[in-house]
Amino acid sequence: MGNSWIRDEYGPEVAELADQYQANQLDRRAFMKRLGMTGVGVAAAASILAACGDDEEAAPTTTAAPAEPVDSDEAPATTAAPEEPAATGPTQGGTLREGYNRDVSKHDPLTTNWYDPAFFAIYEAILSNDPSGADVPQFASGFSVSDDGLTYTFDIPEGKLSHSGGTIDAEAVAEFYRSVQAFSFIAGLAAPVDTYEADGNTVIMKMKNPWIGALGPHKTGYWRILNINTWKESTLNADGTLNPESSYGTEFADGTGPFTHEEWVPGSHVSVSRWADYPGSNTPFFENKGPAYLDGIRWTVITEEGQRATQLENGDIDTLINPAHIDISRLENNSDLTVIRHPEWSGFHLAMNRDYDELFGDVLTRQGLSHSLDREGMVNAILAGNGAATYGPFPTTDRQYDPAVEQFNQFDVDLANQKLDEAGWVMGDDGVRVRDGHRFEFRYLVEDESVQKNVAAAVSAQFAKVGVRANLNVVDRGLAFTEQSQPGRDSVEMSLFFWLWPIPLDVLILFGWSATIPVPNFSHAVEPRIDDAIAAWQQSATEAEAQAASSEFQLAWAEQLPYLPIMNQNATFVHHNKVHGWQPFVWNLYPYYNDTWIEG
Amino acid sequence: MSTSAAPAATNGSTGAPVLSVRNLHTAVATPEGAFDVVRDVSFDIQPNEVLCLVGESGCGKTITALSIMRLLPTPPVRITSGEIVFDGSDLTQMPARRVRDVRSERISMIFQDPLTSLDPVFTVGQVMTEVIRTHRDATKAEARDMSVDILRAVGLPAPEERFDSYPHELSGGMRQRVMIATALVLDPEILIADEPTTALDVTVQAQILERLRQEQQDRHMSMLLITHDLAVVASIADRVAVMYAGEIVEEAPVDELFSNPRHPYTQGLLRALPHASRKRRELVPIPGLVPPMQMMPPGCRFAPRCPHALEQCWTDHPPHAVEAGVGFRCFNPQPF
Amino acid sequence: MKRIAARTLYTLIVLLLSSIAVFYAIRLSGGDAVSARLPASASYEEREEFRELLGLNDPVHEQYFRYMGRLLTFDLGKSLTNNADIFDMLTEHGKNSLVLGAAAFGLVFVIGVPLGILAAVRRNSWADGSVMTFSVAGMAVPNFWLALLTVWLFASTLGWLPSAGCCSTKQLILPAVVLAMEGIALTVRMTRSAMLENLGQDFVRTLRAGGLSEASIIGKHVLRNAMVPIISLAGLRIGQIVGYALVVETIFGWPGLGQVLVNAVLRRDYPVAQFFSLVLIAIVVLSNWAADVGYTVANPRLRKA
Amino acid sequence: MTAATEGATPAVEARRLDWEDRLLELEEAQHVTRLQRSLRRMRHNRLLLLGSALGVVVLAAGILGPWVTGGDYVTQDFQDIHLPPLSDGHIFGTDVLGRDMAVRVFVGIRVSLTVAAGVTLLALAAGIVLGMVAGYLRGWTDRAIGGAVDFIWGFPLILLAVLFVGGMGGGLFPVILAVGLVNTAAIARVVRGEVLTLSQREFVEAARAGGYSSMRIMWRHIFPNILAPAFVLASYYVAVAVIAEAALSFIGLGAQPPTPSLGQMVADGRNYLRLNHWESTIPGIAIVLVVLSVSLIGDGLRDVFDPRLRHEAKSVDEQ
Repeated sequence: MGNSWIRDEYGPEVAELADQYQANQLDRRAFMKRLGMTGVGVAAAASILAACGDDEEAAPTTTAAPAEPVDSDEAPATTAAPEEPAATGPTQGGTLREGYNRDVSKHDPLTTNWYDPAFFAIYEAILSNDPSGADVPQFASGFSVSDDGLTYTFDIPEGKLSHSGGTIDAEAVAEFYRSVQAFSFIAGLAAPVDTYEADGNTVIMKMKNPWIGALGPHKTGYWRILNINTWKESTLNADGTLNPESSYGTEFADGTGPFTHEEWVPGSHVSVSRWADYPGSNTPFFENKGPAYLDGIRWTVITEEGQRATQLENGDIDTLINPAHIDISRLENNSDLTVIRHPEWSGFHLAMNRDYDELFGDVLTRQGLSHSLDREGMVNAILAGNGAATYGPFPTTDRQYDPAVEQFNQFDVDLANQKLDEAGWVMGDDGVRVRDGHRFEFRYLVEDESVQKNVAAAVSAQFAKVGVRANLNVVDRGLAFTEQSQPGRDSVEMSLFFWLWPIPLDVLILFGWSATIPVPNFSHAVEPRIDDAIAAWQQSATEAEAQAASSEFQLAWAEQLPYLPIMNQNATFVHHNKVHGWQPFVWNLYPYYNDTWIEG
Repeated sequence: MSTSAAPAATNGSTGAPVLSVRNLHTAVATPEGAFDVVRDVSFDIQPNEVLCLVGESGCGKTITALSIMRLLPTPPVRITSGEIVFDGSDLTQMPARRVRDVRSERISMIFQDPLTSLDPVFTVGQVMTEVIRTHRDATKAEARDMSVDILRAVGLPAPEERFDSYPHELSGGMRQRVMIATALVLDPEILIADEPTTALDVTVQAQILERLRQEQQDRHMSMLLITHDLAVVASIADRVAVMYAGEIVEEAPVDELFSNPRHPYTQGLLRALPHASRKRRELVPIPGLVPPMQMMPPGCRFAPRCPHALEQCWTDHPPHAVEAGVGFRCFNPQPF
Repeated sequence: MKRIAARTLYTLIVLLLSSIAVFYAIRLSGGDAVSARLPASASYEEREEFRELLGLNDPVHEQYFRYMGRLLTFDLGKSLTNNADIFDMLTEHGKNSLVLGAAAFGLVFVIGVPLGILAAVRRNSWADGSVMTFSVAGMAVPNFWLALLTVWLFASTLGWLPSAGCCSTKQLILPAVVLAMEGIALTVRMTRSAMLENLGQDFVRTLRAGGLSEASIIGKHVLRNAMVPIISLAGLRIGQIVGYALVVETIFGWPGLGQVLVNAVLRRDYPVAQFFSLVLIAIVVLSNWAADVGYTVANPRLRKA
Repeated sequence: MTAATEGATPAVEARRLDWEDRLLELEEAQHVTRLQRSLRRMRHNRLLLLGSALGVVVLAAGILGPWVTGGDYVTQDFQDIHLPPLSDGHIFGTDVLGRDMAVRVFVGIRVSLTVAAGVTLLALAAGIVLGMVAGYLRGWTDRAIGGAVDFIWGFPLILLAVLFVGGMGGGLFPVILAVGLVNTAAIARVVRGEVLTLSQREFVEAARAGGYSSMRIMWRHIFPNILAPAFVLASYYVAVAVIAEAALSFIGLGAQPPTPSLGQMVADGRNYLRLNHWESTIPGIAIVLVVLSVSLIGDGLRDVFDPRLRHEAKSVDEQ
């Protein structure tokens, strides 16, 4: 194991512990305990833990070896078959057929609901994360931050074009970012950013306050650069309002990535084809600096869980994002395939609408509910071990994860009953608790997707054991949003919320903030401690400040429970061994396709 | 006297018969066992002769005719013994392929109900053409000419148009003419007509019968006419065979039968006829019912209904006796 | 002429009533595609604004008349979910559905009719027994389960056929067979009983008396008579295939009209759901009409009626 | 029969009388009521017997099964998941959450049968009323009801159910309504036809001539005569209801979890087909058995009671 930087930083003792942890000889709690004995602080311990989760972090080289994911205490060791070096060099041509587990989304960064893998082929962001998680240039050729943390400068190379032939210079990029601020529904993610201005060949981003998280949103799909002129032409009405009948992102897209939008059929597939005039990439970890090797890529939506692995095994697709949990071990035993797992990618949280304060108004009740949940049992049963129980808002792999949250929310049915009794809930004759004439019975909304339905069924059965009746109501995703996002008691009492994001704090703030009621703070929870922690985080100029704010955020969340954390699941990527250069890293949501080629 | 005696030579003709039925037994299988519906039936059809088979419904007339044509619904009905000799060969032993060559080409048959007996989804011409071309090497045009000629011959108005008509576009009488035409188009030696006029209007009945008689004479054809109507018999038959409960009880030239019936059943039938001399055309019904298949009397099958039954009639089966050229099965024939 | 006019009028009324029923039914439970169209973080006000923009807050009858007005000018509108042009969706998905539907419909008759004839001609033989057993089983096995079993056997275990997808011949086989199965089972039974009924008719005896071969009598005359009820039920078969296509297309990931419709109903994508419902209803109504015409052609007794 | 006795000897006369007695005996032996004839045909109808036997098994599973096993379909055991059938304490194994499959299948059968019963009662009641009203009143009423019935009958069932369930939200009630509506149309069509035929029959004509009111004629003369065909048809459409409920639950539009519906269990189990196919195959087999039993019974009853098919049923008996 190459944890050389840990050895350099913390000494051989810590490095050996890290090795043992990675070799699965220590579980996480034992590891954290021993780290504490060596005198390593909590924040540092978390970063070591996070580093152990990813070899790339541990060995920040630029080799394109696949990431070896972290071992949490619940997740079994993941094996990524080492990629055989191809006998010949990259070959040109072919269409990559990729299976994707969710529906595909509209290819407009500014107005899309969600972004699918095609965003990584069609568009470039200003920066990206390299395999070690470091910020590296992508569309920009370089960048710098002022010492006061208030000014970010991005160098824009000359002569960059969009797919339609439009010039993408510094002014075009700045104007694009201003449009994000004006039109993107998700602009709030970068609230501390004040202005974007062009200055010669640079884009200057001015901050309202120094903020450690400033670059984060700019690497996501929503800030991926497009030709703002063609976008405006199609998407804006004469009065500057959004035209919902725009064909941008549905019929055409105008990015700067190595592939051009070809076809988008929701519920079915997306296809892109090589942009022959792609001027090349500034991204250091891409080996291929010119146009893509592939002729095109086609992503097929495979919502039937059981079919995904089968299609890959039968050769109907070449690569796959997220097979069914149950199929992963079988795929790992297939010598034609390589499985790459990223730990605790996304998670399940239970929103409790606090406008029903007779049910969820007091913290004792919420804690009682939380203690009734056997999270580790659910990870093993529902995720087949491909995930980890969570006791706070973050996945344990996050750099800022604070293990102190684990003092809360442990599975203990006696404690659960005790807390509910204390809260004044009296067990009724029919096994349902009652308080002040209110039965503890409510509607529990869940999205129509098999894993989420299993989680919801498991949760409601466990609630039943402590005298709480949660009546499941399964609905389509879009409808679930509607029912969750109404003001006050127009929203449903309880809903399962599935969180898809690998960088939690950036976004989780939106879900626990009093400023975002009712959307997306589906719990309608006003928690002053959480609000304060968010404010502190958005003001934090250093790692230490950020860690402190983040810890407070996590502890407040774990104790006050605006949501019940349940578990996080791993992300799994599988490719056929004839596919080369297809490398999903834990820091980026999807693989890039610049280096991808197909043998034979 | 043996029951398998040959029928008497009952008319003047000395030539060989065109068709000879000998001791025919035809049985139906039921859950209670097999029963003879035609029992020990024998008769000859002479060239150029009209033989009428008479009897009440269910007496086995139609089954006899279908046995000759080998058109029995098998299973459950099948020939159990006997022979049907036509042109030197036994039709009962003939392979199905050769029977098909005989049908229509040499022995034709027409049926009772002209509405249901014609294929509703093909035109008159399509079926006639197919029948002709199955047996003869004819072009479609030739077959059409043949068909139109015969349709005209049987008295169908506007035969060219009718050729392209569907059965439902024709009246009952026209349909029966079509059936006759189809049966005659190949100039068969024998025509079997199973109650050809029962389903028709009274006015049409006479026309059809006249047409049949005409054709039979013109073509020097033999005809087996099945009917329950003695008036029809009187108007057309040369010879008559009377059937009762699956057996032929009396066989005689038509005049002899009407003037001097031997068998009590025949006498009963004749008494049941409306008579011009009687004032109110009153009918004298034959008392009793035909015995059910399961309970055929061991002796004479007519004994339970016979006013002249003897002790012997209840115990012994009467053989086929011949007296003055008339065959009958009766121990105690009475003068009429 | 009168009959055709009455029939057309009836069809129009059916379509009109359907459009109203469908329009209201889809809106009954509330909710709309706006949530799917806007990001999770969109505010309540932003959602309302968007709804206002799309006219979704107007009274339903106003929305209905506006929609029908546009429909009459062949302006099919666009999807709420993805803004796709509904006409384009129709051509794209309609083509796929047509291929699948035609394949299934073809299988129903190519397999069902000969098996039914076989069973009728060899009545009470082992062949009849196996065909009828197959037919009973074919009707008792729900098609979604059959779909799973065939995928499990032919795709997962044997690896002979792809488990899903569109639109190669190999990918067509499983969904077409599954979609056709119940129709085959029913057609077998119907063909058998129609053949038996006609084999017992008097005209068969007449044809036999005419010396025709059994091949011609059964293969031509009896079959043609038996086709009358079979054709008249073919229209209902189409209706059934259209209905089951909703399930089968979803399972096999076949991007046809059924899949689009199910997704649109679930997402509350009103323009898509109502238009595609109407399309499917129109297909059913028209196929019933076509069956009626076919029935008339096959049955000369009705031709001049 | 006395006409034939003139001049007969006493011995012959005795034989004749004896013969007549035997004839009467035979006739009496053969004289059976319609019901007896139907029952006899039922006994001879092997499919009906098979269906009834199967129906008893299915009913027992749906009624006694939950009762014997306690019917707790919610309890889960995360330690014992995906157990194959015949495991300790779980004869049908367990599912992804470690729930007992046997209990879930039994309760699922009960759900299936409940939906089928609801659909059938609805369809029978509404179908008979609509059919009778249309068939008896004729005119505009008939045309309006007939048009509506034709419209619904030609509508693809699954599409109608998808719209209904989509409109009313998931659950069993909209499924019952949607399927019930289609089956109502099927029954109303037949009832209407029967009423039209019956209205021409002598006894109705006579009743009408006798000045009885329409209500009385409908109730006393027509209603009893359409019950049999309506019930036979309804039994035939029970299978349709079972399959439709299963299909809708399969695509997530029927019963809500954790209420076990067989279609939903097949859907849940499909992800584990390769690991433990029983989770999908056992509920699938249960659906087939339920459908098979009700459709065999329905087919059998139709053979027995439907006069148009009597001919065929009879000749099958003769073989």
